[in-house]
Amino acid sequence: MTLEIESKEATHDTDGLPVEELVVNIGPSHPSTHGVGRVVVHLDGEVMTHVEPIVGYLHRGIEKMSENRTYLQVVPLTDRLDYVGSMYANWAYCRAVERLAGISVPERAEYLRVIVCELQRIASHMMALGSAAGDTGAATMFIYTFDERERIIEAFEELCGSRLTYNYVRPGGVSFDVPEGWLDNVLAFCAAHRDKLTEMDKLFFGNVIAKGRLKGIGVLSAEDAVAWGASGPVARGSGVNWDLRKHDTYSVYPRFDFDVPTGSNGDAYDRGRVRLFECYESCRIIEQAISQMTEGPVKTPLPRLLRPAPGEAYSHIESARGSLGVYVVSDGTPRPYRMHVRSPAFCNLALLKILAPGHMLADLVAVMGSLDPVFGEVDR
Amino acid sequence: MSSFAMGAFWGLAAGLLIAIAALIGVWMERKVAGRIHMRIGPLEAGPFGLLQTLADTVKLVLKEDITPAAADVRPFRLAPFVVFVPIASSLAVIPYAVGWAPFDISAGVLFFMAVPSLSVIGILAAGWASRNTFATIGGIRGAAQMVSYELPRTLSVLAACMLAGSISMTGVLDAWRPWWLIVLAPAFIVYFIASIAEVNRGPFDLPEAEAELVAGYFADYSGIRWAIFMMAEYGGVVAASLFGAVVFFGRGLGLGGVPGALLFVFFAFALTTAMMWVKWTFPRVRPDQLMTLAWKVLTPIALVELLVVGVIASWML
Amino acid sequence: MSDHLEELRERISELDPTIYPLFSIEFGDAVIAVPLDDLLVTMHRLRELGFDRLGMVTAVDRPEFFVLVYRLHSRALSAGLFVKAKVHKEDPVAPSMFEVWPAADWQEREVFDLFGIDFEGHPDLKRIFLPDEFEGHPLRKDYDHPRVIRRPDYI
Amino acid sequence: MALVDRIGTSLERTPGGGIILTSVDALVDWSRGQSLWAMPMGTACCAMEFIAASFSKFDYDRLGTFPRPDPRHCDVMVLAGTITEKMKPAIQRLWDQMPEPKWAIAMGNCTVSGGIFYYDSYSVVRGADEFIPVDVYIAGCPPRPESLIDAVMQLRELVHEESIAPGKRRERNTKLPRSKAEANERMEAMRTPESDGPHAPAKVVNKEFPSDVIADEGGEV
Repeated sequence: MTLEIESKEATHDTDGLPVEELVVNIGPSHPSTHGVGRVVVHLDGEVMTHVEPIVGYLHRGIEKMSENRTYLQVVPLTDRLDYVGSMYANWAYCRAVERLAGISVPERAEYLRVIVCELQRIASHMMALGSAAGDTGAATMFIYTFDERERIIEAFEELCGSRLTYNYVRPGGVSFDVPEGWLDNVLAFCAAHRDKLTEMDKLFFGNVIAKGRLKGIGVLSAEDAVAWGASGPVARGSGVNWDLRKHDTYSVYPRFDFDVPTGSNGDAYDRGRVRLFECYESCRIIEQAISQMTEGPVKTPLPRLLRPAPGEAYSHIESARGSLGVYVVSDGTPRPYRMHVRSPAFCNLALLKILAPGHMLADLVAVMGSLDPVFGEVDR
Repeated sequence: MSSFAMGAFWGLAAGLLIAIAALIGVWMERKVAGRIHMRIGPLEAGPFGLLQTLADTVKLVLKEDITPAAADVRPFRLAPFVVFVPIASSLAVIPYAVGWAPFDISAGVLFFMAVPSLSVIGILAAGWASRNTFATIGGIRGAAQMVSYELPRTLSVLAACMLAGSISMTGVLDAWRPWWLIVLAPAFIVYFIASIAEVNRGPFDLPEAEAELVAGYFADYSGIRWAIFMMAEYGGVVAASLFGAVVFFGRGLGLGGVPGALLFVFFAFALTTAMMWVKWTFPRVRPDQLMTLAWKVLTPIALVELLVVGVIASWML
Repeated sequence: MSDHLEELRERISELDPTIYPLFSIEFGDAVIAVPLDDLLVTMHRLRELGFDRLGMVTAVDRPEFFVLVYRLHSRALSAGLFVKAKVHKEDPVAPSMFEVWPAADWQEREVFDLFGIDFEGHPDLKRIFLPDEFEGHPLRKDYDHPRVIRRPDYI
Repeated sequence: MALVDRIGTSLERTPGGGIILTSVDALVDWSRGQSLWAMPMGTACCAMEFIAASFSKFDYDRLGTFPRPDPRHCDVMVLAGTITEKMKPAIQRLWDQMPEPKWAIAMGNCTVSGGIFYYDSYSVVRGADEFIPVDVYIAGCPPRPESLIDAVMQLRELVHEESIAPGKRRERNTKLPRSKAEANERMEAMRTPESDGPHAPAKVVNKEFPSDVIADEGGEV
């Protein structure tokens, strides 16, 4: 893959002077591409006329690799997919394997999965909000959100010993029960987190410059959101009320009372704001889950080698970025015949080329930040 | 000949001053940013990390000085100095003591307003000569921004000059009265915002917007030349703060002697800190919003202020 | 679970009898197996039935043929549905779904990249993940490259 | 750089110049070690820990290290995350764009050896030192931010061994080929499956699964 971009032929303006289109290559290593994304932008003055996102700089072939690993050995690979929200990929994969092999999950494990995934949602949204704000120049907001994320990471470290790649949700349950006092810490975090969210709302979303930068930028209509397969906060920012936790419910989510925040304008501001409000809802879910939880086992004993009958299973959950699906095909051997990940970030990022043109170069980073791509998951 | 020697001496002195100002400015910036970010900032090099900037400078001076193969060599190499020299020379007209400035000319205010603007040529040259799309966009943005903000900035200072009836720095200082603080408050706000834009700092740091343009017009500069750009930026911050303290705060509320000097330093430091605070708190504006702010908000405010001050001046004097 | 699928089968047969014979329930999921030639027509019809969201496009490399797998969702019917079609190995060409759901854009490019299945009617079919000069299609079972180091079989 | 080299060389040749040289070296090495600005080459998971290291809780700005996204202003490239074949030319170019003297830290298993993606992956580069001379390696998947701070301190010790005189410069610990011909030769050795090179494919043994570990599908699973 060459890094060069082909030069365009010069056209002539009304005075007969040659005009060359300015082609700017952003990435694959650029501070605001959230990793290794690359965008080739054609500029007319400061206005973008054509935007082409190029992905694949982190394509590691996880789907191929999992064909040569046993069902349990694939779980660590799923950690590395969406490295901002590892718990989701763990869970989506484990649900698919559980469906495939007919494994039942203890109730306490389901509650624990819900709690860690909602914590993960807060952590992931904090990262998304912070980096989107950092892209528009508000470095302090990034630091504040990251500090909140750091608290959740600490809690996860206490729970499963790792800061980023947890391998916590396993087929048949979760790897460990919670340490003593952990749930109280989580409750305390939730209580404190609400105030922080309000502060962030004032700091960034109440700021006149931030409003000017984000309102009306990258407007996605509800029809486009559905047709282009957008999900998660990107779709909900456009007013598409579609949340798998509510509308294709799974696990113990029907037992909780929570709202699905939606935006109305479908612009970068609404997408960001939806993420912020989802954090409040996640706090509500965590508090309800902790109060409903009962004692019990946290994992079903499994044989050392899972060998599901030939068949296939698809499972999707609502991750922080949208509906994350895992499709597993078994052929009766201890290894998956095929594993495919339907990645929400991948589908959402495809929208960049219809959202960005017409705006200024400075808005590209705002639009991209509001789509919240994580390239581990985009490229897989 | 002697005037040449004097010029060389004061030039050297201003260069030294701006270098020291930049050294302290960068250290302060990192410490202030650290405090805003709930962290400590440089700590290991010297007490409180005070020697951090010294280490950075020595390192940068000894770093490889790259000129990209595609660059237009002569403008590329000269651009940092074209940016630096006007800003350094602007420090010469500031009255550091009552009734005394290193280069006390009758049109000191005009000099301070006009000469630093020359650095826009350097920015444009740096952006263009790098042959780098980011740098080109940054250079063009920088030129547009600096030219636009020249107007509200000068108009706001003109209000003070009208009250003083002089465009000499020492003249303005002599005429300063405490009630100016109230009359000139809108002009000061315009001056403060326009100064931030003039020295290309956040939230108006569009020419070097990190998130979009990586480093803008100096994206391809390394080592000493980049250090000169940074020195020019911090020199500009310090110069704008000192000038603001003189014109709008009467160099320490018009007090003479040590208390006045201390208050002068305090005001200048407060303005510098405020600039850093603003940079690290606000998001960056967009180029069109930047222009809107300059032409549709700041310039009218400055003009109205000028009108009001004109009425007051004719009535008071 | 299966009650819900039966209900879906009923509703689909009510709405469009031509799709009904293709409907089956496999591994607890509603599946429609479509001949490749009818794929585009069926997809248009399914979209009219209310399956407004294309969730996933992928393929599976079976020994004799490729299976194209589409996952559709409907908010109106609150249901998910698999659509499967066999693609020949010798001449892997399939119709593009871009005109039905633009969501197929990148996902079909991904299938093209990793399986080498051509999508007719796709506006911009080229490799998406791998560099343009990459040889072969790695997710095929017979893909082999000296650069790949096989994992030793420890289990 | 050339001027500094020349000064260093002439100081080394001058009798008694060694005294000046060592004092200058002490100052230069101190300043270089105190201000190792990092080029964040964050490609994957480790980038998160890299960000964490520069933010409130860990704050490696205390050591004078802070991230600057522009390669021209940086001293040390922190390779954080998996490197793919597609990404390799971009990293190579950014490395070439960095001014001398420059160092590299390989953060995380993927940049050390390919890590979890060593086997079976058709697109992952097995270790950043295939194309960049790495000075400090940090193990971990991903390493903790403290490890990165430790790596910066280790790198500082390496920097303190440097000199401005080319003759006294520290030998770069690199397995990289010195010439293009050598590089091609190595590439060829890597390609042939029979070679005994380090990247030769492992022998695949098809053994039967022991019966006692096979899941009983009709059981309690």
